[in-house]
Amino acid sequence: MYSDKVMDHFENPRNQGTIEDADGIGEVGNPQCGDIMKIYIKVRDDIIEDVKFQTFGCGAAIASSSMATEMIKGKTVKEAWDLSNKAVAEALEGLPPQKLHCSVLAEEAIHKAINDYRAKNGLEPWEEKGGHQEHHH
Amino acid sequence: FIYMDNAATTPTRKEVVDAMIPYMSDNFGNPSSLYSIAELSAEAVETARSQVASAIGALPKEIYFTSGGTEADNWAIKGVAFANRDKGNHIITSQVEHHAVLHTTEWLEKQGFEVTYLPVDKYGMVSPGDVRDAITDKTILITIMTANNEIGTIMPIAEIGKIAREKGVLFHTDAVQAAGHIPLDVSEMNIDMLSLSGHKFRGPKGTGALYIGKRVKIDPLMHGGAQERHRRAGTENVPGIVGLGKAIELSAAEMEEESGRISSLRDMLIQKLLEIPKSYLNGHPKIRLPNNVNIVFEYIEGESILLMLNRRGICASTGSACSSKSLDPSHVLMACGLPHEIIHGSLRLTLGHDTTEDDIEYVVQNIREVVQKLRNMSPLTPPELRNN
Amino acid sequence: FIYMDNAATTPTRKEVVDAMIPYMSDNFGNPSSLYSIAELSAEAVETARSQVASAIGALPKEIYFTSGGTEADNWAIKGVAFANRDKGNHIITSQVEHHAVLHTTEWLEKQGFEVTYLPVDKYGMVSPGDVRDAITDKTILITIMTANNEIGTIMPIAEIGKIAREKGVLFHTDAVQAAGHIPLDVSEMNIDMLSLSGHKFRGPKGTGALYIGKRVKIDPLMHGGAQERHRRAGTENVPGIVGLGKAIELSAAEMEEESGRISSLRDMLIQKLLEIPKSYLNGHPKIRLPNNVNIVFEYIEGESILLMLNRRGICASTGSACSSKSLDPSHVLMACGLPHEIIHGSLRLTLGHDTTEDDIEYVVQNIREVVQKLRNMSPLTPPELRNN
Ligand SMILES: Cc1ncc(COP(=O)(O)O)c(C=O)c1O
Ligand SMILES: Cc1ncc(COP(=O)(O)O)c(C=O)c1O
Ligand code: FES
Ligand code: FES
Repeated sequence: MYSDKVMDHFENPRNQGTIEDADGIGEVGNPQCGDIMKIYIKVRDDIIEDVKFQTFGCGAAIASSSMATEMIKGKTVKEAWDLSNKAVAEALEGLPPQKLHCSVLAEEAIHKAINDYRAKNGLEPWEEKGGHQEHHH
Repeated sequence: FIYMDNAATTPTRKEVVDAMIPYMSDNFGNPSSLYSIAELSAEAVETARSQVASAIGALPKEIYFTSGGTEADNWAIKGVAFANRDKGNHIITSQVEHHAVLHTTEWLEKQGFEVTYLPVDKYGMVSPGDVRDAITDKTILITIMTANNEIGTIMPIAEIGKIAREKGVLFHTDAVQAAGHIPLDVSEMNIDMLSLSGHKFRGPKGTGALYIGKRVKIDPLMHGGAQERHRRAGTENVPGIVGLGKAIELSAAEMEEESGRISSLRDMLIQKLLEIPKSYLNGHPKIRLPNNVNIVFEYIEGESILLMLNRRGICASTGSACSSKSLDPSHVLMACGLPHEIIHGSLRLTLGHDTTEDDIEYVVQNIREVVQKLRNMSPLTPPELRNN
Repeated sequence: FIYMDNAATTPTRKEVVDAMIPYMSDNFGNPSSLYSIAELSAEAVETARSQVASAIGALPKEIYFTSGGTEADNWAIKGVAFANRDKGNHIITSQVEHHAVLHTTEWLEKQGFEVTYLPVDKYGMVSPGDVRDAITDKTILITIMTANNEIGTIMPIAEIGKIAREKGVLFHTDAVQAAGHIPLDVSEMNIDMLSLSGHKFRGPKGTGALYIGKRVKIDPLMHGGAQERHRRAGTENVPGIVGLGKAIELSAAEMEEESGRISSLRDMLIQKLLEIPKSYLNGHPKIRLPNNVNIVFEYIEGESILLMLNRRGICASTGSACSSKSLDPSHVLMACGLPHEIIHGSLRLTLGHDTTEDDIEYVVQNIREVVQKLRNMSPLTPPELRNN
């Protein structure tokens, strides 16, 4: 059902954990849906210097968190913001259709973390897409 | 690999396969035909009918072969509903039935029937008193499963049968998880109809049977030829029927020994898994199928447990929404009153003929590791349960 | 023995049995499960789906597995009836359909549907013009078989499909006798639903499929689990499905050669049997299944012919009431306008893969003798046909 890439990120998740003095934290989902994703970012000079995640969810949710954190590490905040769930799913060599929404979670958690960082630094939050599209738990 | 999902399906046992093969390419006649080779098929079907009948205390002529448990459930419920519409339009069932029952009654609701879905207690048990109270003068059918497929709880079907008989209402039981595993007797238990499925007791997939007692008025679900005494049309799946008969005969003969052995392995597994902190048993602690373990681990999600166990060669199942195509969490665990987030961490392990004590050790060890690994990853896990 | 009843059922071919065996005790996983061994089952089911699809010009996702031809027919007809009740309640079929269709539509009549049973010509052929004329604004389904199981007549289904499509009415065809034997293409022929059955083309008994095109709105017949994309519940009969796929793939590949060979044996058999005085061919002389011979011998009765042939090692079938459990003479031969007493003397011989020219000789010789023997016994036989 899952690609080898998904299974690799699932079994050996990259960037799993927390950042004590994070510059931004984003949390999405809720336990009732069976998925919660929390992203921690450390930003220096507009660069995502470090990123960690915690996820309660299925294989796709965990693998998406892992892949998404890898993809934004070392990128500018704007580049991180522009990471789409589609890109995450593609990097994972595809997700089953009923699991696409799990990669949306990653995109949303990153947006939340970035806006948290912006808010803490007195910046206008960027406009989030809002809501869990295709998320029909 | 270690297969602990025997409630989903079982391997077809060798004796059964051996019994089936001769009816594929050699004694392949259509039992309805007149010539000698067809008589061999017809006799084989009748032997299987007796085997099924004697396993559940029925008469051979009360057994009808189907394509599985789903067909048996659909037939019993729709067949009685349509044939007894003049008597009433009310059906009683429970919230923890298999979808083969629930989606059937939901469809019947669209056709103008009224259905009562009885609640269950925290162990998933239906109360006979609730059944009695739900009966009205419009009630034409009570359908309550013998044992639950997710949590293993065994229902008080003898009591329910007694009530149904007293009130003159037909009683169907979905015994798909029970048949071949625990003793059943349709006459002692006042059961009017009983569904079973071959692949749940090491028989072939795509085979099942419906017991229909003599007082039942029922329409066919499969209209067509005169097979099964005009009640279930379609050329008989002779090898499948032979396999079903053989499997249930062997299961009945071995039941006592096998269920003793398996239930002590089950108890060992339950005890060791409950040593993991924040884990709870689902289903009734005692009145449960010999092979069923259903346990919840807080803070983690079932599909990810399954995937990690699979990498370690362990096959299991969960009630988590994330693992189901419909993305709905288990309706059974919901009916037991568990909150969503707990349901997500449920794991079902169903033991089988091949399960050994070593398997139990291996599985416990791996579940411990996997649970810890996932708890380390989860944002919900309290600090004292993390080790990272 | 010489088996000439391939329309009743066929032996499962060796390649098919060999393909099935690995999915019984080894790769036995439930295709709905998450672990690796279950993926093997799921993949095997998808391979079979493609095999069936490509044999009839459909897409894999339009193929749904069933427990046989009867289930496919029941599902197509009841499923469309219940799902389209808001659009209308009229169904068109023919008088010569299999009972899997006719008893289904009769049951639907009890549920408030109206059914037109089109007559046929003396060859058992439905006229496309009659179909067109029968369509009303309440018509929700046309169901006409591809080829008749008793007399082998092949229906003008491409024309009927065209009419149905023009009028916007769904068209189902029972291709149980045709699939695997003659070319079929659901898109060229404008077929919306097509039933087929594995055991009619050397596949396993208890397996079948329903093709459902994209414009079809249909209720399930089997409610329950999420199998078959939520449309046909029940744990998949994986070995059976694998066998069905293999059998149809092989049949499609061999069809041209096989049907050429078999139809010349058929013509040889027809020609020689018609040399017996007062014998007539039933069904269309040309537009008939490659393997079907249906012939009437005046003055004698079918069951006795069969019994005598059986003693000589020949397996065949008849439309005589005496051989059927219901004691009704063939509704097909009746619809063709044959008088009762003629119908009683009908004999169906359906050739198969194993039929040889020697078999034809042997069968003709024996039928000659049996017919003479029975005619000598019959009070109806005119003196010039007796030799005693
Ligand atoms: C309790 C119960 N009822 C019905 C069924 C349906 O049986 P089958 O899948 O053999 O059609 C199952 C198993 O899937 C079951 O566990
Ligand atoms: C034309 C036709 N339709 C339907 C069926 C029913 O198929 P099955 O017996 O495989 O259910 C048959 C064969 O018995 C048939 O010949
Ligand atoms: S987290 Fe529930 S489906 Fe992925
Ligand atoms: S003569 Fe005996 S059944 Fe017809």
